Amino acid sequence: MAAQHIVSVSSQEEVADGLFLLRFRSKQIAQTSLPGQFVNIRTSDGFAPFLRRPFSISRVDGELVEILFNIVGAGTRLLAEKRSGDTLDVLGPLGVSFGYRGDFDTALIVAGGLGVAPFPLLSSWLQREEKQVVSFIGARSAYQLYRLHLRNPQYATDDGSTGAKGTVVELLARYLDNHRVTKPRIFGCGPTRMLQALSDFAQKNNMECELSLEGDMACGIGLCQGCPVERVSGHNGQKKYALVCTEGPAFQCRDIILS
Amino acid sequence: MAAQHIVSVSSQEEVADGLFLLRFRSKQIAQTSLPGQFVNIRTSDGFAPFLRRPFSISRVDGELVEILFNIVGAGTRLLAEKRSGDTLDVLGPLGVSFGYRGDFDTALIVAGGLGVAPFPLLSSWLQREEKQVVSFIGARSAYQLYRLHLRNPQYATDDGSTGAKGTVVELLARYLDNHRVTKPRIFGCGPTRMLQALSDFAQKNNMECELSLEGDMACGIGLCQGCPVERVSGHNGQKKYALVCTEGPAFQCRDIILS
Amino acid sequence: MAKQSFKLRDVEFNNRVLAASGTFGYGDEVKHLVDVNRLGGIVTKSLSWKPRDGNAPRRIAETPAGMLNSIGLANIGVHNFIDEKLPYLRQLQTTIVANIAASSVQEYCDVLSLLDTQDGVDAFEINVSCPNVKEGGLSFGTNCEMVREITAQLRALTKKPLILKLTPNVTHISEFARAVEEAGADAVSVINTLIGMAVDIKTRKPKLSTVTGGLSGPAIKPIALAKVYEVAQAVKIPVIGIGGISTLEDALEFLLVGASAVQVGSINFVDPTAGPAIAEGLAAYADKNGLHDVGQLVGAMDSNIEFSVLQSWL
Amino acid sequence: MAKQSFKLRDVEFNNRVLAASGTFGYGDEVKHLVDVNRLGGIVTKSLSWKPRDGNAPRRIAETPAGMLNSIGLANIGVHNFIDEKLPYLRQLQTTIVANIAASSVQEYCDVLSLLDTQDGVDAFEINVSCPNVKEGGLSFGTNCEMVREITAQLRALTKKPLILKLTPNVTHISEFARAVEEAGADAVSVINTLIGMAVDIKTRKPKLSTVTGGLSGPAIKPIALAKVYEVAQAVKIPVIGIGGISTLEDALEFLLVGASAVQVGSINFVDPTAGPAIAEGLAAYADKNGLHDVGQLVGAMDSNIEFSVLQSWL
Ligand SMILES: Cc1cc2nc3c(=O)[nH]c(=O)nc-3n(C[C@H](O)[C@H](O)[C@H](O)COP(=O)(O)OP(=O)(O)OC[C@H]3O[C@@H](n4cnc5c(N)ncnc54)[C@H](O)[C@@H]3O)c2cc1C
Ligand SMILES: Cc1cc2nc3c(=O)[nH]c(=O)nc-3n(C[C@H](O)[C@H](O)[C@H](O)COP(=O)(O)OP(=O)(O)OC[C@H]3O[C@@H](n4cnc5c(N)ncnc54)[C@H](O)[C@@H]3O)c2cc1C
Ligand SMILES: Cc1cc2nc3c(=O)[nH]c(=O)nc-3n(C[C@H](O)[C@H](O)[C@H](O)COP(=O)(O)O)c2cc1C
Ligand SMILES: Cc1cc2nc3c(=O)[nH]c(=O)nc-3n(C[C@H](O)[C@H](O)[C@H](O)COP(=O)(O)O)c2cc1C
Ligand code: FES
Ligand code: FES
Repeated sequence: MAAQHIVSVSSQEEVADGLFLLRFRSKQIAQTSLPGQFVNIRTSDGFAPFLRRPFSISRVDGELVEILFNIVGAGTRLLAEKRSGDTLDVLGPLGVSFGYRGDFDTALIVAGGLGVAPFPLLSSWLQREEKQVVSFIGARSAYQLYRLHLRNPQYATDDGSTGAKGTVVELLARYLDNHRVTKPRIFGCGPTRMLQALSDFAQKNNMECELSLEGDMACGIGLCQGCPVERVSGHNGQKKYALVCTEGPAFQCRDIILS
Repeated sequence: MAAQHIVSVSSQEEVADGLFLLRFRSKQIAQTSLPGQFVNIRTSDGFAPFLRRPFSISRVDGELVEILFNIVGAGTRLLAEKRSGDTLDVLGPLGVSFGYRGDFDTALIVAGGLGVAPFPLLSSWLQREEKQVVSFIGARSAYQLYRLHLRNPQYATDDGSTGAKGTVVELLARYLDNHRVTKPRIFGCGPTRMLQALSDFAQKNNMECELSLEGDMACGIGLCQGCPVERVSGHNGQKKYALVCTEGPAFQCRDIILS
Repeated sequence: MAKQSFKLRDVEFNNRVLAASGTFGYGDEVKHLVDVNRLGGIVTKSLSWKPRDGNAPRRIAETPAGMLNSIGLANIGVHNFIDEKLPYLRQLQTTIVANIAASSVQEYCDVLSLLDTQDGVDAFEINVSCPNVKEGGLSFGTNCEMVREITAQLRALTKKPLILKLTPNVTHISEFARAVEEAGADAVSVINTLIGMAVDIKTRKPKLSTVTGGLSGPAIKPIALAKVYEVAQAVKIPVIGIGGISTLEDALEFLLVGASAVQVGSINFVDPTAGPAIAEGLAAYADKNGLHDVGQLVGAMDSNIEFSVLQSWL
Repeated sequence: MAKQSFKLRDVEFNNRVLAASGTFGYGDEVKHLVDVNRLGGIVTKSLSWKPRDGNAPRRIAETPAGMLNSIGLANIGVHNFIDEKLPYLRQLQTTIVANIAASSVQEYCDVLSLLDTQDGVDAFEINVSCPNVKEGGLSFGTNCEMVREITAQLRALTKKPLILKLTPNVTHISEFARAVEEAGADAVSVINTLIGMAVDIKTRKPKLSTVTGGLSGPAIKPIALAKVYEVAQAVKIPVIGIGGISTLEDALEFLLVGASAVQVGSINFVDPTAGPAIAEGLAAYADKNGLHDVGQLVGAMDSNIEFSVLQSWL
């Protein structure tokens, strides 16, 4: 269950150019995290920045929790400066997990850029559930790809410097043309434009598809109403918006309208 | 002449409990600083805190400049975290120096608490001028006293844990009762209450006395008018206030009214 | 141990630190993270007659030491509140203040009348920073006579404590405070958010879907403190101080300038335990300073300058 | 290289970044630290007829991402300005805007008339955030008719660009902007400081000797941006944006919402080279974006929502 933890950083690595892997020790978070959930981290004990920063729980290793991030602004810059032994104020695990259980045989993981973050954890859970997993990983160029704990990884880069040239959704489409997959379920995370393309593809081929969203968040715990995503009208009652932090970040693509 | 310098920290030591000595390399500041002048340091490249923080130039050693400080709030806390190799944005040297030259034989240095900061530099200049120097150093208790580069140091602590028990001004008075001092000039720096007592003592015994003041500053360079000290009316033209940053921090005690 | 509680009419608050409207949901979202009974009270998200979806994304933008929001008063509506939230709130040991928003004077009256009959609703806070549809969406809160009128009508409908929450986006907030005091309000909450905006340089679009939004957080604390001081000098009814309060020191500043209680808002998003921590800090501070009642700090600022000259020669 | 200069009447400014009044002294204090000719202009400290000592200490208090000041318009007076400062300013290659403060309409007129005859004074900015002695010290700036009157009288006295600097401490700043536009002002500067205060917990005294003071710095940027947007939508004369501008991005935000130029204030205390750096940043940004004139950014925000609805449902 979500709680506020003062944890100690156990390691900080720049695993690829501009891509940071931070590990912190938290038995509770490690043991209770479900794939697709996130933590909300206070990057400064002052007010610069004021708000916490949300990060997907990328992987769990014993009592260690891993997050994967790149430097966007003030908060991630401060986070990248954390060193082993520093303490961190972490709220989590938060949010609704991916549907890693249930009626499907093959998980098709589709990640764009930093969207890979939540999938190492998902893969390990899919493994326990004895699901087939194929991972499609897209990035702007090779330097951003770092070998993750993902099964059957297929790579796509905008410049073709690694794997196929083009988008990861095109890569997925080609794969499905050439391979027979039984009872697939797509799991997607990445930039909105990519999620949009993935959602269109999945619905056109009416495949099950879950997307993990990133919206601006003030609280991450349902207090501020600041993180709405539009629902497909009529669907799930008549509320127009769902909250990404408490009703997501993982959603069925057919339930939501990406903007 | 005052300039904005991006300097590199060369060392940071906690020389006494809660007392920090930071050294940075700046040929220009080292070579142009006069005793009593200060530097205005940006402790964060963000806005927390927003304003620079002023510190007396404590000592100069080749191209190294030393400041001595204790942790008061956010700015000094950040400053204490600086490590060798970190860069620092420093404006200086700023302000008007002590009257280290001129018609006196014996310099009586009177420092309360962190007021010791500017005196190592002053002492070295007095040495060149071949002045006699006696240093009176007061602190709340022994742990705050750290052996400075001061000549003929006499100590006073509130609790008597080191040197005489009582205030540093009492210590000075006793010293003058028992010693014959020719053509003295007092140089004082410390908490306002102590400066007040010192000023009263000097004027009662009409001795020359210069005080270095610490007022809140926004800019340190005469732009904001934020650092006034009241003048003795009539004195030095009819302006009611002087600016501590550009007309001080060193003042003749008879020219100003401490509040 | 110093007395912490205070009263509005016959309603007692455990202590002088409440959770501000819209920053603590309906009190149940964080029950696992914080013991809400350690708060002096919980002010609910603003409730309107019908559920409100709220504004389109983007609703939040961070700013230096603060944040902008344009939630659009998204709320479940007063009926769902009574059915889904009140049963939980009713059994808490803290005071429940229902905050009401509306787009017409009638709607204010309807929502309050319905809630007034509900056991578990201890007091009302009226959010007048809402658009008056009759006036083409201009905020009720910037029209002094309108705020007086709302107060008078609501006063006639309830014997429970009636708190008017004032907007800072006016020239003389004390005029509004006097008006609601005359119209029978039991207290005023000062302040709601300040109008602000931010632009995304990359897209050249406003960061918020509504262009402007409400600024809150530590950045506005000095403004809020001045408004609370102005109001506390102008009226006799208690003032509840709000605006950027994040630490014990912040809360002390507000009490010293004349706030009888405070509300913590945006800081809840960063640390939902801030409210109880501040409440306990106040009690400890009072003890350390030999006070028998935290209330002795209210208006205890040491100053002989009254407000009138305060706008001079900035 | 994109065009950087802009004009008010026939007075040309090198670029669209000026140093704000009271944050850059008289331009000579920092001549060794920064090449002031790289600024679009220098707005002087407010000048009154007689020298003013200013307020007693303490005049400055830091706040989250900002600062409070109660300098009290300490200045050397218009005569000393002409004798001691103007000779230096006159020979600069940047535009000199004399900012005027006064405690009566007559004093505004006297100071302006005297300066109008002076070679080297290129334009005027009128600070109306001053107490009107006739009105018991209430600020001119919060009285719309008074601001209109001051503008009209000063307009009659000068052919040089006349800029009215508005206070944000009013309900509808656009009413004031319209009034001064009608009265003949060539431009408006938006905004002056917001009223704020801070209390020293240890002494329980206000941090500033005047209790309240003016809040400035990054903390107020979102408020200033909203005020500039409101005014730019309301008037046709140029708007000069002021408030917390510290970086190129900040300046871009103000241009995008409709500011024709900006002034940098408090950031000068932290980095007196910020103004020129921002000016050069704007030129580089324009080039990178294929603009032939920085002015093409003015009002270029991509939004179709006009101001009226902006106060809704915060
Ligand atoms: C549920 C969730 C999971 C996330 N997981 C990861 C992850 O595993 N790895 C990773 O690198 N990033 C992740 N992000 C994005 C990450 O939170 C932002 O990159 C980060 O907040 C940027 O903060 P900053 O201060 O460095 O940047 P700034 O630009 O200074 O942030 C300014 C504001 O924008 C918000 N913001 C900026 N970018 C984003 C974004 N993409 N999504 C949400 N808010 C944003 C910040 O919260 C802040 O309020 C996730 C976001 C969400 C909502
Ligand atoms: C000319 C001059 C020389 C100084 N020399 C030294 C020195 O050599 N060593 C040293 O330890 N301190 C010195 N000080 C005091 C030092 O500047 C403050 O301790 C420091 O600014 C505190 O900053 P902070 O953020 O840690 O504390 P905070 O309390 O967070 O500072 C808050 C605000 O108060 C101001 N402030 C707080 N205390 C003081 C003070 N005593 N004087 C002036 N402004 C203050 C800060 O500038 C800031 O604006 C000097 C001050 C001046 C004016
Ligand atoms: C996200 C958010 C939502 C808010 N919603 C409401 C609301 O529904 N009703 C209300 O009266 N005030 C609302 N407020 C205003 C707060 O109650 C408070 O008055 C304001 O945020 C200033 O306090 P702070 O700086 O501590 O946040 C909201 C504030 C925020 C930040
Ligand atoms: C210390 C200080 C002194 C100021 N003095 C004046 C003044 O004399 N006249 C004036 O019109 N504005 C004065 N201002 C207001 C600024 O010009 C500017 O409008 C305000 O600070 C907002 O801009 P900023 O946030 O960039 O500082 C002063 C501001 C500060 C901080
Ligand atoms: S981030 Fe606050 S409700 Fe989702
Ligand atoms: S600190 Fe700005 S003038 Fe002295």
